[in-house]
This record gives sequence, structure tokens and C-alpha cells, in this order.
Amino acid sequence: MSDPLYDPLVWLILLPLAWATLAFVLGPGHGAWPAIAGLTAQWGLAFDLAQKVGSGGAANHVVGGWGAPLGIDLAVDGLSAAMLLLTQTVALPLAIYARSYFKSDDPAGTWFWPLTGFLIAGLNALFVSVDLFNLYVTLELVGLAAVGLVAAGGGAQQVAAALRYLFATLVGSGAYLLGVALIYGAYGTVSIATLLPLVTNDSPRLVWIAGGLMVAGLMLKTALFPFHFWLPPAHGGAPAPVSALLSALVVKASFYLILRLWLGPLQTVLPAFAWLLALLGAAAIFWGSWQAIRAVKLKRLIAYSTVAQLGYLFLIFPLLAAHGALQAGVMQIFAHGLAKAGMFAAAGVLIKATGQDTVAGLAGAVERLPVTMFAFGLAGMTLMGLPPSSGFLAKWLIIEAALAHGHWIIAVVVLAGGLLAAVYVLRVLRQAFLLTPASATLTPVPRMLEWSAFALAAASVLLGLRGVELMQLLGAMA
Amino acid sequence: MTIAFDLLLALSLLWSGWRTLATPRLDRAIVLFIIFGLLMSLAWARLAAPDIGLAEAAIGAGLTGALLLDAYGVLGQRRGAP
Amino acid sequence: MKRLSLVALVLSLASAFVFLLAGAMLELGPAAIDLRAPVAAHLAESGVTHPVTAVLLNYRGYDTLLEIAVLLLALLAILAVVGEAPVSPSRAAHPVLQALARLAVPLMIVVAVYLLWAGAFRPGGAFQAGAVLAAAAVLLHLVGLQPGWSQLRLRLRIGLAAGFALFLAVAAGLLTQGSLLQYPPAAAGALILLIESGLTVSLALILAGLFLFLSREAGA
Amino acid sequence: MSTGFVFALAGAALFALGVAGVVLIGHLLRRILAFNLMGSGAFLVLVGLAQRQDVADPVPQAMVLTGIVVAVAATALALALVRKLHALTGQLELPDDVDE
Repeated sequence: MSDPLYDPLVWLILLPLAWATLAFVLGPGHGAWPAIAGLTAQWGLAFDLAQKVGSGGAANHVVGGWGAPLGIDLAVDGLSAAMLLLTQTVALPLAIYARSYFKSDDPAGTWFWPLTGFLIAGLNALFVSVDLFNLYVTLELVGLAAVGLVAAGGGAQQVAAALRYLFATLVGSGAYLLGVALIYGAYGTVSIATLLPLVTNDSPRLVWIAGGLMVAGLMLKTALFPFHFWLPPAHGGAPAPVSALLSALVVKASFYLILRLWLGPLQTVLPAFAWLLALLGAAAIFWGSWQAIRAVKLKRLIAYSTVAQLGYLFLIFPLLAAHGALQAGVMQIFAHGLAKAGMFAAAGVLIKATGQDTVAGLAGAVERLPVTMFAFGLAGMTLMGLPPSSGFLAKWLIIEAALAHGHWIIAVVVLAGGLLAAVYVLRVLRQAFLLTPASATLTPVPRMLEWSAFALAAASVLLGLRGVELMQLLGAMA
Repeated sequence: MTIAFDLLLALSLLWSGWRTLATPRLDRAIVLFIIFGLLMSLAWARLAAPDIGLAEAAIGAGLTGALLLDAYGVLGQRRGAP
Repeated sequence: MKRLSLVALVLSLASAFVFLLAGAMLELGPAAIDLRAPVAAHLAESGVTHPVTAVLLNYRGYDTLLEIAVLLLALLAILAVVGEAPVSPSRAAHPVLQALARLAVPLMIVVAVYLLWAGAFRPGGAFQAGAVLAAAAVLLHLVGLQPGWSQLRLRLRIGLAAGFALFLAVAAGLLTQGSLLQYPPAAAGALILLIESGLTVSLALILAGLFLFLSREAGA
Repeated sequence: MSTGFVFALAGAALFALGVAGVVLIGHLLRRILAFNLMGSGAFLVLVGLAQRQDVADPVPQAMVLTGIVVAVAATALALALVRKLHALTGQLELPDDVDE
């Protein structure tokens, strides 16, 4: 601990940058093993950090030794530690999955490893940064890496989806950057800790505009309804490991940043928008679920389910004053992150095996790919919010916080959302239970694919039994 | 006096930006965009930011302009097709 | 008709936003914090005398580290999009053009080295120097003197990544001083020059790569 | 009225113009131009507003240098995608998104 060379917070950024660079130098298609080794080490670091933060210590790192506001500070509290832990926990099984998924001649896999390395580095850097401009750079790192992954080696539909995504993410970070520029103009600093005492209720009007711009930009990047238009083609059209990374982690990063601003420097400004965000969140739940129920393609269905599940996250904003609302939000981030990664991974197996990406093509999947369909079912359980899954715990916590406030309408939305999720999940399962059509052929799939999907989905259910530890971690927040 | 120059420069920036988006011909739009980049360099000089001025001229107007013109050369060819 | 009303709606929203923002800017008082004083106060320890370079490579050097990562990443993403087809080698240009290029390139290298060195105390630095070198590399390619771009060989990949890798290694190595990128004041100038030299070469290759990988005939 | 203010105001207008362009224009190359206008607008606000007393501030200047490089990276990636789309479909506009 006293050794300056061992600071898990810094190595969580340096390690993925290092293995991404190494994977690039090794050349096209290489780099899987450095990535898996690096991610394993990163998981250990994130776990160590979470334990340290959970037992009462906050971790920080003064880059360059200057200290804010002249330099850039990094800091980890319970919320950041939880996000770091989730990122490594989802990325490691997905890396093992991706190694089997991309065949050596697959153009989509050519630069998968270095791109993923930069993506993970950007996410980790985002979760530990407490400097508004540095956060902008990390946002761009994450956004461009994600667009590159969506477009890699793809056909016209995929390239079009990547372009749509690119423009959305660039306008989003552009609005965020203008907000940062106004904040710097108003206060002369972009350090969150320095801003905290400066931003008050009677701040100049410019600060309100800045807050609105930053949150609007981040909403676009989080694909909150009605800014969700870019998500279904991008997440539905990318290769399965990429879809899983994007749905589980990337959209959560910009949501995390909204939460960070809300609880931090803009806490006097942003609550004015609380009900607007909750309303859009409710609309996202209904619209996303409805589109998922109607979707023809399997991955499109899962992508629309992401639109819906992101809606729950925004329901917590009117409740944040109450104890437990933040815990509910983070539990939902974990539940959806693990379940959606598992579900996209399972969908990738199904598509590889049946050779088609439609719900209708799933007939007979249960008898022929039982492990994968079980994984899909477990992930679906979490999305529906059935006990004892973490999804149940998340929804339970939201309802509890809502009723404590007397906002029963939010509880109704949560319950209705669960029913709608049941409709689209059961639609897939029902199709999979049908008898195999005589004409169907099945390509054999590597075992590793099936089991890594299963591990993620099972984790999303089992987390429901161990939610207390996660709550304690968040309790360590100042 | 200098404020008058600043205002004129700011208005030229807005005008060239507007024309970049509104002019019907794509090649002119790209040339206008490069002019916009050079005007930006001037603005940075006025803002006592010569580093940004250099970078804007070299990377902003120069490299981006070259990339755009090259893309136009490839993509614009279909205009000539019957 | 519907399209026209959409245009009108967006443009009026944009104008309203500008007026709102302009009004709010004009009523702004002085900022609570002024970073000019600490920037100047620590300049002697920063290893450079030009304040912008001090911010870029020392006080906020971590931003720059991530920014180089973004640039390398963009090149990587482009490679992933356009596929593995090599850059088509240019046909050898007219001998006079080649002779001109042979003359111009050493000059451009001199200018780049000057810009790099000048960055420590006046406007200039790795980016500007890298841009000049990149132009030289593109020129050499266009007149057919430099076939190295025809394939993304190991040597080229190392060149593209070396600047970032060096920056990363120095940043990590300085953890022994207490924290990431914490230069010891005595060695700061030399380390910054080392980083900038590496960056210049890699930035030149990356910027030239952005141009050359993109500019090859689509579909060829 | 200072030089900083003049360019901060111009930056605000350029940002709005750029966003309107990205939203309204279907042609992809022009959309890339609009995105660049938007970025330049934000950069002008960052430096101009910080220097509203007309004293140079190296911190936002360094930030803008970082931002310019990021913007070029994004522009190059966007161009690569547009050229790929054109090579595949012959189109310079985004096709409608369909789920079939």
C-alpha cells in the first residue's frame, strides 16, 4: 500500500492501454492472450480496490503531483469502485468468449483486441476521473472505440449503424464539451472537488445552461428515449461480443457521469430536471419493450430491451434524496450489465449455430443447445425481475424508495415494465421450445462460447443473493 | 478599432460557416470550410493563442481539408456518371 | 412542407439558444479561480518555459496521454473499417518532381526539428512538428519514393505505436516519484523533450497514415 | 466588449449552427463539416469566455489543442465510414434503418 508503484487505481488505466498497444503491434487478429491476462489482473485490482473502499477508505491519486485545480486528480469512492468492478467482471468472460467467437479469418475480429483494450481503458479512466475536461477526453476514447468496434469488417447496414452512432456520440460529447467550457468560463476550474463549494443555488444563469447541455449530451450518449434512435441498429448489428460490451458497459458510462454530476458539482442545479428524466425513463420502458415485443430479429429484440432497461435507471432521479435510491440504480446497472452481456453472448451462440438472426429461426433451440437457452432464460429472469435475481432486487429497491416518497406512480411503471419484459422474453423462449423443423441444420459451436454466456447470465441471478456486499460498498460513499 | 476588426472577423467566421453548410456545390463547400479554418487561425492569433493558430492551420484546415478534398475526389466522381 | 417546417423549427430553436446563451455570458462576473497564477508560479519546476507547453505536457500531461491514445485508436478504427488491403503504391513520378521532393523533405525535417525544440519556450511542439513531418511523408509517398506504406508491416506498426508506448512507459516509470507523470523538476525538461521527440515521429506516421490509409482507392 | 467576448459569442453561434447542420443535413460529407463547425464553436467559447478580460490563459488553450486533435481523429474516422458506405452502396446518405 505504501509502495507508490502499486496503486490499483492507476494500473486499471495503464494495464489496458499497455495490452491494447501490444495487441496492435502484434498485428491483425493477435492479442487475445495479453488481453485475457491483462483483464484477469485488472479484475484482481478492481476487487482489491473495492475491498479497500468498502472498508472505509477512499482512494485517490494526484496525477503529476500538482493537485487540483492546476493538475488532474483521480479518485475512487463506492460508486466508482462498483463501476470498475462491474467493468472488469463483464469484460473478462466476454474476452474469453470473443477468443472463440472470432475465427482467424473473420474481418470483424482483425483489430478487436486493441480496440477493446482502448475501450476498457477509456471506461476505467472515466470511472476514476474527477476532472470535467479529462472526463471529456475519456468520453471520446470510449465513443470512438465503440464506433470502431461496431463498424469493424461489416457490411453496409453495419457501417450505416456505425455512422449513426458516431454522429450521435459526437454531438453528445460536443454538447458536454460546451457545458465544460461554460463552467470553466464561470468558475475558472474544471476540477469537481474545487467546483463543489462554488456552485450554489444562486449561481449565474450560465451554469444552469451548462448543466442542461452536459446532461442533454450525456442523455444522447446513454440513448435515453427519445434519443435512442441510434442504439438498436448499432447494438443489434454489431458482432455479439461487441453488442454485449456496448449494452452492458458503454451506455452505463455516460449514465454514471450524469449520476456523478448530479451527486457532485451540479447538485444544486440538476434536480430541477428530475421529473423530466423520470418521465423519459418511463417512456423508454414502454417504447423499448413494445419494440422488443414486435422485433423480427433476435439481436434487435435484445437491443430494444436495452432501451427499455436503461429507462429504469432514470426513474431514480426524483428519489435520490431518499435513502436507497442510489443503491437501486447501481443494482440495476449491475443486473442489466451482467444479464445483457449474457443474453447477447447467448444470442451470438444461437446465431452461429442456426445461421440466422431471427426469433422465428430459434425453433428447436432448447433441445439442441440446452446450456445456451438456459443462459438466455436466466438472463431473461433478471430482466423480468423475478426473485431471487439481482433484477428483482433492483426493482424492489426502486419500488421501496418510490413508496417511501409517496411516488406510487413510479412503482406502477416498474411493475408494468416487468410484465412487458416477460412478454418479450417468453416470446423467445416459447419459440425455442418448439420442435426442430426437419429442414434445419445446425453448425457446431465451441463449448467455451456456451459456458461463458452461461457464467454471465448465472452471475446476474446469483448477485441477487449477494446484494448486501454491493450495498455496503456504496454505503462507503461520502 | 481592434474591436471593429474582431467583430468583422467574427462575422466572417459565421458567414463562411453558414455558406459551408448552405452552398449548393460540395466542392465549394469544402473550399469554404478550408477558408473557415484559416479564419479560425486568425481568430486564435487575436485571442493570443498562437499555438492553437499553428495547430488549426496545420491540422484543422490543412489535414482535415486534405482529407475532405481527397474524399470529394473519390466520392464526387458519380456526379460525372450519366 | 413538413421538411420546411422542421428546418424552421430547428433554426428557431438554435437562434433562441444562442440568444439565451449570449445573454447569460454577458451577465457573468469574474471567475472565482484564476489558474494563471499557479501556472506561472510553477513554471520553473515544469521543465519548460512556455506556459501552454507546461500545461499540455506537465500540469495536464495526463489529458495529452489519453489524447494520443484517441489518435492511435482512430487510426486503428479506420484500419478496422477499410480492411487489410494495402495502400496502393504510387507510380514513380516525373524525375523533376522526385528531385524537388528530395530537396524539400530534408528542409521539412529541419523545420520539424526546429518546431519540436522551440516548443519548450515558444509556440510550437510535437503536434506542429509532427504535422510537418507527416506532410513530408505524404509527399514522399505521392512521388513514389517511399514504398513502406504498401503494407502494414511490423516495423510500421512499431513506428505508429512507439510514441504512445514511450509516453506510457515514462508516465508509469514516474510512479516511482510518487504518482503518475510526476516529473522530478531537475529531469522534467529532458523527459518532456524525450516524450515529445517520440511523439513527433509517431504523430507524423499516424497523421500521414490517416491520410494514406483513407486515400487509397475505395474498393481497390 | 472585449476580444474574448466577441469570439465567445461567435463560438456560441457556430456551435448552434453546427448542431442544426448535423440534425438537418442528410448528406454525410456536409454533416461532417457541420460537426467540425460545432467543435470549433465550443473551442472558441472555451478560450474566449475564459479570456473575457483579454488576458491569455494557457489552461483552456492547452485544452483546445487537445480538443483539435480529438476532432481530427473523429473526422478521419467519420470519413473512413462514409467512404466505406459509398463503396458498398453508392450512397452518400444514411439508408433507412429497417428490422427485417
